[in-house]
Amino acid sequence: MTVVSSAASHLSETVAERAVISLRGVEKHFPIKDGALQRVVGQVRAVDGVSFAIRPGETVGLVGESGCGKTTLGRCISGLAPTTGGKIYFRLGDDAAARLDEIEAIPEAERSQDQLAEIERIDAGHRIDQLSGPAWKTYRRNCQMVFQDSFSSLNPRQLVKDIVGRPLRVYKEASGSELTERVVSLLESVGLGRQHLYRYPHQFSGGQRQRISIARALALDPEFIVLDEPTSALDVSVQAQILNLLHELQQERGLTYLFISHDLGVVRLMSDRIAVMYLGEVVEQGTALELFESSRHPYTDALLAANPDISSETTEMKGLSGTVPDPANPPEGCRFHTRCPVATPACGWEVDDAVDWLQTKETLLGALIDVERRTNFDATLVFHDVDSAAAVTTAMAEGDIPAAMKGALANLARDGTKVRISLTPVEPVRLADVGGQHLTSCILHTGL
Amino acid sequence: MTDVVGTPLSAAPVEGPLAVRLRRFTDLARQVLRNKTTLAGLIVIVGMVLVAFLAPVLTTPNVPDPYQMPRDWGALNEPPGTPGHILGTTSDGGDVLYGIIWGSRVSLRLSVIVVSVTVTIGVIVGSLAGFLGGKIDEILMRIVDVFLSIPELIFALAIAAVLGPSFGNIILALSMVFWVKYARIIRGQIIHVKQNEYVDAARITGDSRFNIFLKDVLPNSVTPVMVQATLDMGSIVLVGATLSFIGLAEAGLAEWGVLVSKGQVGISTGRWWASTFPGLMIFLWALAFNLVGDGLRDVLDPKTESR
Amino acid sequence: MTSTVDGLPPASRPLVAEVKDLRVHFQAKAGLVHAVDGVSFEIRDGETLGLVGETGCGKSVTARSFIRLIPSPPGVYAGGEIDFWSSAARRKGEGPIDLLQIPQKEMLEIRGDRIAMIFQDPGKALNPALTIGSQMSEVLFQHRSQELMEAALEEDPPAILRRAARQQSSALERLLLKLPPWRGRMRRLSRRVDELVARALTETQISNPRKIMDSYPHELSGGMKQRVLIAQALACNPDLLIADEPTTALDVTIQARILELIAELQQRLETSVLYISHDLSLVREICDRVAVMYAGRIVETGTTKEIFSNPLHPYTRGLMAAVPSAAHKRGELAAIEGNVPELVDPPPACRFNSRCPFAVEICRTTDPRAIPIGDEHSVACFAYESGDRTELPTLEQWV
Amino acid sequence: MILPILLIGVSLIVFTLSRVGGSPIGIYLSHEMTPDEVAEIEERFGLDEPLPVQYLAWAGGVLRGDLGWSGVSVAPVTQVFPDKLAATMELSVAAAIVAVTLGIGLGTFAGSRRDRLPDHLTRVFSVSGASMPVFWFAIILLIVFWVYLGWFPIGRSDANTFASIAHPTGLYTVDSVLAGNPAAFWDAIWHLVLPAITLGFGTTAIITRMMRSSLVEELGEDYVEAARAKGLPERLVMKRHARRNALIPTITVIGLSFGFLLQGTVVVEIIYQWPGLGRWLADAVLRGDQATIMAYVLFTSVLFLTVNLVVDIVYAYLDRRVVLGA
Repeated sequence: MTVVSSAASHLSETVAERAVISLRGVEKHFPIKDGALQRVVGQVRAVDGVSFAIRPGETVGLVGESGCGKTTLGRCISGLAPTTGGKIYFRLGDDAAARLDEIEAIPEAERSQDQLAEIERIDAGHRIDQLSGPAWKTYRRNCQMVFQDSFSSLNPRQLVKDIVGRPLRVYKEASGSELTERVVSLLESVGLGRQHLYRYPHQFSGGQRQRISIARALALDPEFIVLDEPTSALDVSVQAQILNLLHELQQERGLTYLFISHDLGVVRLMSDRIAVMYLGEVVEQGTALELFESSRHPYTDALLAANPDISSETTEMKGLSGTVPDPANPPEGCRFHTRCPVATPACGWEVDDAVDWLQTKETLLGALIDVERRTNFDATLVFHDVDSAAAVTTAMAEGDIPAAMKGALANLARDGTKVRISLTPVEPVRLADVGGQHLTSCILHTGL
Repeated sequence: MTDVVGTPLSAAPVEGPLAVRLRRFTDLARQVLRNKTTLAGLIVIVGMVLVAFLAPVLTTPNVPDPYQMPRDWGALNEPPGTPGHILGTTSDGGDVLYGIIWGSRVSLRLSVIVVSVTVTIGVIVGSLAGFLGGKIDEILMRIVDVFLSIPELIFALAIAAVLGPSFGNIILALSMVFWVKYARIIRGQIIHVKQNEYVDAARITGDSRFNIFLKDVLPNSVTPVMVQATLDMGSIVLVGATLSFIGLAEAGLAEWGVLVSKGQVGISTGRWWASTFPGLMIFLWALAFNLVGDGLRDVLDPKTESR
Repeated sequence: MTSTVDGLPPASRPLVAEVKDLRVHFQAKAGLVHAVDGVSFEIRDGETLGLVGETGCGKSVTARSFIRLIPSPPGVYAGGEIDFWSSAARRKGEGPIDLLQIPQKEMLEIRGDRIAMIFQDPGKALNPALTIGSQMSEVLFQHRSQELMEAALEEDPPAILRRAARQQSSALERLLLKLPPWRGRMRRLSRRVDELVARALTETQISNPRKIMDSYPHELSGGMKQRVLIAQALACNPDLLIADEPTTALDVTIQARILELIAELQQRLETSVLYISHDLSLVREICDRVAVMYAGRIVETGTTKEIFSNPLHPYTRGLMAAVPSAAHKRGELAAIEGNVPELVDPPPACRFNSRCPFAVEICRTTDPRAIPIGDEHSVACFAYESGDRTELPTLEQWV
Repeated sequence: MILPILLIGVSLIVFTLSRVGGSPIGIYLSHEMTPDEVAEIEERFGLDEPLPVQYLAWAGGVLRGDLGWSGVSVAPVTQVFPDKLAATMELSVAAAIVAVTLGIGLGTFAGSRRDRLPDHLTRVFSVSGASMPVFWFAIILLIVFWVYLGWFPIGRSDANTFASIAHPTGLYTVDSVLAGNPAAFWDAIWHLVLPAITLGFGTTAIITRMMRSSLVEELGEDYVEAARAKGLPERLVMKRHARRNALIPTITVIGLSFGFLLQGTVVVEIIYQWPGLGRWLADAVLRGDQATIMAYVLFTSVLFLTVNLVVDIVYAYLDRRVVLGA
């Protein structure tokens, strides 16, 4: 839990003595069901232990490729999806956060009654899945969301006035002509007007629909808005309009944003701080400037290299090999090691990597019959015939496999058609500070 | 590739909410009626419904029960064109035209009752299953599956046979069988609609589950039910008439299926009319509702052409 | 990545295709939609031409017109021509053919053989019910049946086998082909095709082609599917490759790999590429020349260097300023206000006039023409019409 | 996996119906019996036991092949069943063959010529098929082709022809082929034409419609465009890509429309005097013969479920994305 402490305490850059949202080891696992009885056979670890805090008035960018868990995390924060582990706090004071850090540093069994009660008290007041009554209402009103797809996020059978005015109606803030006027002023604040009150969503262009979504999110004058890819479905010229609008609204109303996007250029422009996600985990986080000027994680480097900047002339685009691994069975050690161009033997090489390597050797893969797994680092590969087993052993021993994997290979022994491989086991990587509130999980930088 | 964007919004005059909703409706209606076959179907329906309503005016009602065929024992097996019996008579002197006119009343009653009952049950069951999900969904859908395992006519026939021959029992039997389809349709729709982000957006506003269901989920789920109900207005008469043809209605009822059954005996001796005309009415009735249902689907629900 | 074919500078290379005043209209309820409305550009041998524009500007319709993939109705080729010089024709010194005029049979011979296409969404461009191998072999059977027969069969194979190699077998023949005496030869034929398919897959750096060939599309990742589609497109070594936003559906790190791959293959096979994209920064990376489209027309063409260092058309300038970059301050992106105009029976005018901050009277009443600015640059804007060249305000002033 | 649940559910429904509809032993009772005699019969049939016990006893009987006594045929149900089943199967299979081939053919024809004349004509055909009362259509065909033109006979076969060959399978077309008797074969076919057309019409309409709409949908898919871009001629694009994939959803509809076909046999068999299960059922309905009705319902459901199970397997074979049992 030290990760949590470092994350939470280091993010107290701004002077305010509370965060808007604090994540402490948040997990969201989806069960995989199979068979007629729908038995749970595994877990997709969409979000797997994420901790950071969002301070009042700032924009935190959450960036990553599809399937990395950023949207799921956004849905957890906005209360749409229940978490399966960890805690999300709303308006958690810094002193309370510090107390939590202290108590959680103590092993669970050794905590005193008082300490447990204290956690319980803090949770009851701030943890979003334990809020009720007025506290829940305050959270609900102050945490709004704008979705990616403006087609599906507006009810096609409601008029703009009903869509934008709905939050006001739910909280009985206004009715009748007052409601209409409030809606008009909301529409005007997003660049629409009175003439749009009685229209259906389908009568608007994509950009205009996104403005309606924003107006709805603003209706209750919230403190915090989750922006889930708000401009990914738009053309650049319209995207520019919306991004400008969002910035303007933030200046006027002192809004706090979580800006989720796969587009580095957009995130860089909009965010004060950025967290980079890969396969359910945050691999690096820091200020926008830090991250872009001196990134400390090869995955961030890869994203930057793959995303040319239009203003610079001489960038060479570079991609990553391989595909994102299955989030139901994430790699050991650093989850990025399977695609990492600078992976070392200590990055978490495991049996699955060896099997994946066999995939590229077509003739040998066909001969593989079974994998007898002792741990993720130690297994026996059973082959169809002795020749294949021998060929694999030679290939592995003579460095046909990636150099880093070879470095991790602790033992390689063949017995007839069986090849036993064992690799050096490693611990899971952790986020650690590398100075200036810049956190990374890459062992090349953390030295852990 | 074919997205040609944008009506210039500022150009249109500002309309009030009522006018906008009304125009949405009239636009839809105009779109539906632009199709000539739909229009033809609608005209046939209007005609038949008029006949049903005007039956006591168009004919002299039989006493004591106008739904029983009057018997003219002096005119058995008269061919069409006979004075007083324009469409001929049956083997026991029933006037075919009278049967057709009062039969439309019977059919209208049958389809309206069965469709409204089955839609109500179906929508309630389907909504519970689709919106609540989980175990309730599981149980309700297994029941629905069991009901769907028996071909619907056979099922209705068995129920009606058990209840005893009467047209009321046919109505009851059909109501017990036909709701299943709607439950299934509405559940599927709801599960689909629930995934839309506007439902999430409504949850974020903090609205109650029930309100979300009522404002966001249900209104966006009912279109296929409306289409199916229109089609069923026709097919229920088809199935009902089949049951009465087999002999599950009261004998002598002025109902199209009963009349076809009655006339069937005479065809080998060339007396074609007593079956042909009432059967034609069943066909027209079903055809008209099928045409209108298709037209509605093309406009309201173009993605799901048929299932 | 400016490629040099025969060491010639881009301007003097021979033409592969020349589009002249292309017009493609669609019949809609509201009227005739002028989706492509007088588009002219040229593609030179071995170059990559980027066709950029936003949603609905007609770039995809233009690209599909090369192989006449526009469904008709509602689409109509309302005018213009697309001249095409195949490598064989050029070797023989023959003139171009007009792709819009040639008979359907010739068009079928060109599709997939001389002009190939890769699509935006690799997930949808593969038939979910057929294996990768069988889908790829279709191209080879279609365009290489003669070579296949020569390589795998005897001198003069019986008609039933010839028909099989051309995919013309009837159901009965397919049944017969499973029996001796044809079965063995049929197997030789399909083995030969499999070899070619495997080779094509290997070209796109797929390390386990045999396994991929036996897979169904849903078993592959998006990046892998796009590789398969590229392999399929390049299987017959086409003269022109049309890439319609081939990486839009992919993640950036995968996108970069796919682009590297296309570039590498293009260099090796000396294929010309028409690259359709909405992403300016991508186009800048990979294209030799760029044509910018807006609302059915080309507003500006030029070498990538020219266009990006000296954009002339107000739309091009606005578009570039709207892309977030390191140079931007938050809240100061240049947004082009307003929306794309309706293209139903449009009057003569510059299509951009309603959104252009510099529009004057003539922009609203007259179609602009392409004005050459230097050797390798032309722009369709009245601001550059008169001799005295009332220059537009600079890019910086846009914001 | 769901199949047992459905079978149990159906049997429960059938059992309930047979208990609701008055006494299941009505067929054995007569007015002259004393209450004691009635009670004795009730006891013999276990009617004094609680309902769950009765159900288990009944279900056990069904599993052992005891479907009760058919009052209509004055014989045990299981004894009269096979002959009637053969007659009905011959008719429904013939109708299904007509419906599937014609439906897929017409659907493809219309779908590939969307919004042109053939499409409109096919639509007229399929809408009429869906609106046609089967019994009336049968009568009209009879009036025209039997009464006036005299082209086709009614009934199942000519009496002399029937007597001339052996009937090991009960399917007369098959029997005549086995007997090597072309005259008997033609007789069987001749008798089959009208009922099969009548029965198949509605199903053809359903299949045509589904095939057309799914073909139209497939033709709009990207991979069809991609197939064209490969240079494949339209014939191959249609055959290997569009039609093949359009068949996948159509297969499901074919399975479901088999129910439509089965229920159609009831009236078709009445009108064409076809000695099959449907006519048997109609007789039973008129005479209140519960055992026969319930046996029929049970059998039809099992058959319907089996057909749909087969359809699911075919579906999974055609569409590799589907995993069976999930």
